[in-house]
Amino acid sequence: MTRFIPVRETILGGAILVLLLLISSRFAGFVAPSNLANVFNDTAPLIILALGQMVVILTRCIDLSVAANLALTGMAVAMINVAMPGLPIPVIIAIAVLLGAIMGAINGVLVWKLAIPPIVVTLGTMTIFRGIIFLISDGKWVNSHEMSPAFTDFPRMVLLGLPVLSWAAIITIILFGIMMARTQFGRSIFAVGGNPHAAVYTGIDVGRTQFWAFVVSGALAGLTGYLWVSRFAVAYVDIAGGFELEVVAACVIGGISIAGGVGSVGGAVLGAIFLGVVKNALPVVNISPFWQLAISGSAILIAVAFNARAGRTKGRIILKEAEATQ
Amino acid sequence: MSTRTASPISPDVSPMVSMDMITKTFPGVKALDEVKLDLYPGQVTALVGENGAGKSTTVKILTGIYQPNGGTIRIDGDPISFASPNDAAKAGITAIHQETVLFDELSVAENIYIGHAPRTRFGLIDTAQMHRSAAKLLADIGAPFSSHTQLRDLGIANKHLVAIARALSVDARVVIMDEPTAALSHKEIEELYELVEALKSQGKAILFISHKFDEIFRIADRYTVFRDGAFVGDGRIDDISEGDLVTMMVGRSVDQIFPQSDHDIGDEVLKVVGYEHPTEFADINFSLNKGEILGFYGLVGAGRSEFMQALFGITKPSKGVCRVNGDIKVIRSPADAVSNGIVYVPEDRGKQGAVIGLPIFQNITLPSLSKTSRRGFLKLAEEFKLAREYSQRLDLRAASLDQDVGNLSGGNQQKVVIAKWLATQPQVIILDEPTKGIDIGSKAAVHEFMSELAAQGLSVIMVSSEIPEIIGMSDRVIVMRDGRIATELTKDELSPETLVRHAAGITPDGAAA
Amino acid sequence: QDDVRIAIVVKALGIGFFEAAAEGAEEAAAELGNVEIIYTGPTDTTAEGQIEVINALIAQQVDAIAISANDTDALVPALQRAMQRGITVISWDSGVAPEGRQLHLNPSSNALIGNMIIKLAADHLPDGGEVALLSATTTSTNQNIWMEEMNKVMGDYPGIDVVATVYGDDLADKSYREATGLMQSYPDLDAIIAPTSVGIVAAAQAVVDAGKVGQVNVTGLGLPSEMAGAIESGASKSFAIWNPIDLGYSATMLAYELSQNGVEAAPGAEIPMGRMGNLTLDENNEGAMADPFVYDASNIDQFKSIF
Amino acid sequence: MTDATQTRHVPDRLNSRAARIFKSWEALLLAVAIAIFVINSFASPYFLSAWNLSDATFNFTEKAMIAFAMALLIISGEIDLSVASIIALASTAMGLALQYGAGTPELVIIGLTVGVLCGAFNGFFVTVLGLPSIVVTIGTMSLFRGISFIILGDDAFRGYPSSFSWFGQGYIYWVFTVEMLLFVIIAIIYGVLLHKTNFGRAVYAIGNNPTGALFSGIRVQRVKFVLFLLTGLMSGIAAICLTSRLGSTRPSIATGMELEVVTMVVLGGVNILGGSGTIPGVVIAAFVMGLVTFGLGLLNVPGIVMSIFIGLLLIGVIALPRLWAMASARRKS
Ligand SMILES: Nc1ncnc2c1ncn2[C@@H]1O[C@H](COP(=O)(O)OP(=O)(O)OP(=O)(O)O)[C@@H](O)[C@H]1O
Ligand SMILES: Nc1ncnc2c1ncn2[C@@H]1O[C@H](COP(=O)(O)OP(=O)(O)OP(=O)(O)O)[C@@H](O)[C@H]1O
Ligand SMILES: [Mg+2]
Ligand SMILES: [Mg+2]
Repeated sequence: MTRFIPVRETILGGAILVLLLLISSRFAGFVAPSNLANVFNDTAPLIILALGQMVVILTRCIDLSVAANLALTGMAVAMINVAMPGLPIPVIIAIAVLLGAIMGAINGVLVWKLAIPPIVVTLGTMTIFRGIIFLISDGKWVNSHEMSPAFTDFPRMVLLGLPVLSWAAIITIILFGIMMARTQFGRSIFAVGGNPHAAVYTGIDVGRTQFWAFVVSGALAGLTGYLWVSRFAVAYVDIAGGFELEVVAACVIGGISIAGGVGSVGGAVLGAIFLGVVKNALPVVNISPFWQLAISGSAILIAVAFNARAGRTKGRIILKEAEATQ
Repeated sequence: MSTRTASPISPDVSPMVSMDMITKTFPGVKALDEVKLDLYPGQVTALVGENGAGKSTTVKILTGIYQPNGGTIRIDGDPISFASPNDAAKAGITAIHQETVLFDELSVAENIYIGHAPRTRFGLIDTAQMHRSAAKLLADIGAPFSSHTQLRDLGIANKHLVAIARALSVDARVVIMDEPTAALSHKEIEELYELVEALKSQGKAILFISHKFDEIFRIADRYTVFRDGAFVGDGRIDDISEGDLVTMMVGRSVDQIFPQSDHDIGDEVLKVVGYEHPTEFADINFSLNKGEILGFYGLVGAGRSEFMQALFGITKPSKGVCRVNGDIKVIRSPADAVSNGIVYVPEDRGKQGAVIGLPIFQNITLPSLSKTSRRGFLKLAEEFKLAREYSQRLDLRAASLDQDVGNLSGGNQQKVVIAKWLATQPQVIILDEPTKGIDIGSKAAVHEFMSELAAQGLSVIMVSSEIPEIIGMSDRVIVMRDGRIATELTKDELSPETLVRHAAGITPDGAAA
Repeated sequence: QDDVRIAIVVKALGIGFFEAAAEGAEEAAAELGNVEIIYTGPTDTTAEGQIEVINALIAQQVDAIAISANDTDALVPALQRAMQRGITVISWDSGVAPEGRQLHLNPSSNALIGNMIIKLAADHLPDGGEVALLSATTTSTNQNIWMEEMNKVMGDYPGIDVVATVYGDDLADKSYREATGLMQSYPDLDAIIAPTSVGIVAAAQAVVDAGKVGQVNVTGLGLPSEMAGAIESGASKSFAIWNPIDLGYSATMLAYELSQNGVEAAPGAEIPMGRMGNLTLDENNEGAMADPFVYDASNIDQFKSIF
Repeated sequence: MTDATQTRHVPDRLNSRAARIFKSWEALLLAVAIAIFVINSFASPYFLSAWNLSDATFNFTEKAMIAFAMALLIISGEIDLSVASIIALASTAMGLALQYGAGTPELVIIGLTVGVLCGAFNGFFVTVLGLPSIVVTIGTMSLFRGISFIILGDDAFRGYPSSFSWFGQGYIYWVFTVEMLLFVIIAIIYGVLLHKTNFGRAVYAIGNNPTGALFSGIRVQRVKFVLFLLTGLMSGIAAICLTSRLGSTRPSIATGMELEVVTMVVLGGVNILGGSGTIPGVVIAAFVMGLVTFGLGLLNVPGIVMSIFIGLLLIGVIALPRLWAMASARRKS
């Protein structure tokens, strides 16, 4: 049996290459390695969040609260930094991840124990988290001059030619690659989303797996919260407003099926990079930035229509000769 | 007719697993009623019983998927209870379930090892080791595909081999096989038999569920019979004849149950010519007369339901013509079928039949809304009137007509679905496994009702996998095999052997005595 | 008991510039004695958000609304309703179309600001060069007017070339990204002019991160407290601003005069603004408060702790 | 079994009408609404004023119009996240027509047409290509607003004729606005459509069991397509009202409104997974949301803090009954 349709990731990778070629025909500087590194660095937060969202979507859930989680964690660590400028960065990061994970766990518990649909839960927590930022900050911004230099410098520190922000994305990709392929949890995620009924037969607790997926997504949102706030050197209520949809869009473009069970780390990463390239290329090739929204919308529609064709299941085959020719 | 009771158990071996007084109820159904079942090391025990006898439910209890409402399970004489499938696996029980419990997005090796994959020193899944072991298992059962294949790329039979490999991947003491050969070809079945022999020689206890008597007599050492959720008897296979086993299974003579009504068979109502589908069925030709009950028999998976759904406008045939009362009718959707007087009572009641969540009366009036409404506006009084009329005709048992159908027992749900269609006053009613999962009382009611319908001039197509039902009810029978019509039999030609022979495609001399 | 309630409606809560303006409003209230300040606004810079706030203020029958608008036109119907209910409406900082307010207080003369922003860039480019604009939202009235005014005087600065205009939506991250994009698309860029306090900080950060301090000069309008770091690092050589405290103070004074003292806002009128002197209205009922003030390394330390 | 003496009588209904109404979600929500009303009138002296309450309705009328159509869509098991973007596109189209001299009647027709076309576009992807509606409408959400950005850029359309302002700023009688009238009419139409017609019955059947509905002879895809058209149409009407109220069009118009609409629908007791929900529930939810935001607005509470209340309400009204049931189940055992 041969596969007629090449793997989704190859196609998406090809699409990105074609895109890069098109851009370079109008502006050669875009494909210079240093610029590509910049694009990657700029896309790093989206990549990290898309990986977290991927895990959630694979288990047939959705997390609309990631951007609010990111903003709340970012504000919290920024305020902690202002209050205690001496606190070392690893501690700050640990706090960010923990805070994010706790918020993810709140979503997870509501989905697991109270069986409230994930979209309702995260729609609610999304507004609640945002509101809490306003309450704790009194609506005030935390500006770069209030943050400690160590706090703002960390994501831009260059290691082996790349900033720490990029490394954070790369490490997350590697860890997720291992987690999804080589751990019991990673495989359970596919099982739960692909066939929850059968997952029960194999002794996998569906609700618990979904809970942990939310925790993972929340922890990554927390980590991104710190990276975001320190990179842009500012924290306020509305940072990353509406970013949750961009994250979901990256997953969808990357071939993660919203119905659960289908998707890959490579897909999510490429989906995020695709959006990142589009976003960074538009100003460079002198396409009005006003086109960006329509372009990413079309990309989503084309991607889902395409993925649906590629992923169409064959169903059962009864006729013997029909099976033979498949 | 004498019913055999348990024959004495040989004193030298004690059972490895024994279930005693196990009861399991579902809302509205008592699936198991104080049954017992013993499994012995190095022996194959066949569990036999009609559809819905409770065999699969027993398997699910033994593997920790369901928890029984009462009774005890012992392993080596010690009572044990399984809170989850993991507990059962730890106790050394593994199963090939009747439904495929596999994951399309994972590779074959992962499907085999999910939940108990080999680990490296760092706690990660050792994929290399996993694929090596999986390849060996696959070779043992003669599977013709690699462990790296994505499961979604496999056909049904090969998926079944994966399920078998999965069950063998744990070092289990008890291996359960729930209809393992239903989807397999002749060659694969032979290899499975060899495997069973090998497992036996390793001293494992094997529970084997099958509806095929030839294989039961070929590989089983012992038998246990359930009927309608109750234990009927057990013993050594050498001590019983096939005929006696059937009697134990069915527990009654066939003619007692099925109503003998005389109905006149009239003119041709429906004619199907050359129906064909790229993958599901081909070359279907038959005709149906007024007032006739036409049985469709076949082994599970023969493609009967798929064809019926094509006739009802759900799936699109690639070719074929359908005439109603002599006129060619194009049926593109169920709505078209209904307007041409063809209705379908599906086999999957929960998903396709009843609209669970809507009250009974709304289910009944759903396809007849145009009759109970005026210019698209509902008239509740009319709806209740219609619902009342048909629920009384079918002797529906319910607390009230505005009760959610989901709260009804399976039999009463089936009555609601039938009522829904009768209210549209159809010409042809297709009943797909109409008595599957229905208690014995309701079953008789459905049968009686079916012949009544025929007597009133309605044409009935009855798809059934139960031989007694087919023989007892049909005026004529079409047997399907692998998506084609294998033969057409008149009432006089009907016998269990002929039906099974045509359905399984066995030559007369190859069939069991 | 019967305090005069003046609502200071800002583009969005939490922005340093407006917080400082609120401080000025409180100062005016203290001076006037019987005034209660309601400092409010949406949390994001949208017209719809401001309309909901205005509706709530109308319901409370406040005496005056002084608004810095997110949209010139969209607020007009809501503000007109406020005026119909007897509420004094003025706009300040970022204006509303004339039919939606009694008067508009410009922080400075638009022409002066337009000239100032380009001059700040040109002063450090004796031989000419490429500059780019980083604005706030596409709908910010004041930004658009200043850029218009700037274009009018471009002839006075030969050799200075405006290569692009981008919008950071007054969001730090978007402004940062836009600034980074500018430096990539125009490798020879010499200056970024950001006539918005959010954009200028983000642009300075982007220049530092791109390692282009000394090459690209960030200038425009910013707050000394927020820009202190940029001056120190050299990303910005100088920038300008008017005093937001004075602006809030003046807006409050004007609102009070109109609503309590029966002053009529008409072309040519001179309206007192306490310690800030008088506001003279032009034919559009607009007036300018004061000249912008330039900050650089020589005076930044003196002001960074004030606003 | 046709023997009359043997058949049992099955009553039509078990509970009286009063009992059903009393136990319903709507009753709970109504109690919440009344409580909020009472609290508000104590918390602010300005609350109980006809003109103020009239102004307060602007907080929810436009959203509620869409919410009614969205309720039907969600009951049928689909969702449309692009409604706010449809508003933007419809408003932009009207503004564009204005530049070519269209008058009020033409503007209205164009607004409605663009709304319906957008709905048809969504419906095509969902019902013909069989794609999940949540993904499709996340895509069209960007696409529709994106087109609006392409047309308008950083510009705005203004100068709508004064007769056009009637929709969003006009009064029918005393404090009753045109939008209120539209709200009431649309609520009644959707109430009747969902609860009193065959179409509404089909919507429930599809939401509870799409396969079962198909097997019962319902044209499932056609019904869903119509529901997308209706949602588009309602977005078109909301676009007319909002554009008229603002008197101008910017591409950023109505940003984020889709989530408020969905929140309103879910708060109104519509099951986000489909199958159940009522129009009266959505009407009450609209008032609850309007009253909460208006009451808090009178206290000058920032919008973002109001949204905490809405978020808590959303999760709370679903979680509390479940927690209650779990607790009572534990007590029994
Ligand atoms: N989850 C369930 N909920 C309700 N009823 C169930 C459930 N599972 C099984 N039943 C009912 O329990 C009875 C026994 O079913 P079971 O699947 O054990 O039969 P079986 O002997 O395996 O039949 P077959 O030969 O058709 O596989 C049937 O009446 C069935 O409808
Ligand atoms: N290998 C399989 N994969 C997926 N679903 C299956 C498979 N085998 C059976 N089923 C499902 O199980 C149900 C029972 O199967 P069944 O054998 O009745 O199908 P069928 O083709 O209609 O054959 P029959 O002729 O017995 O009616 C059907 O609804 C079918 O969809
Ligand atoms: Mg079974
Ligand atoms: Mg079947």
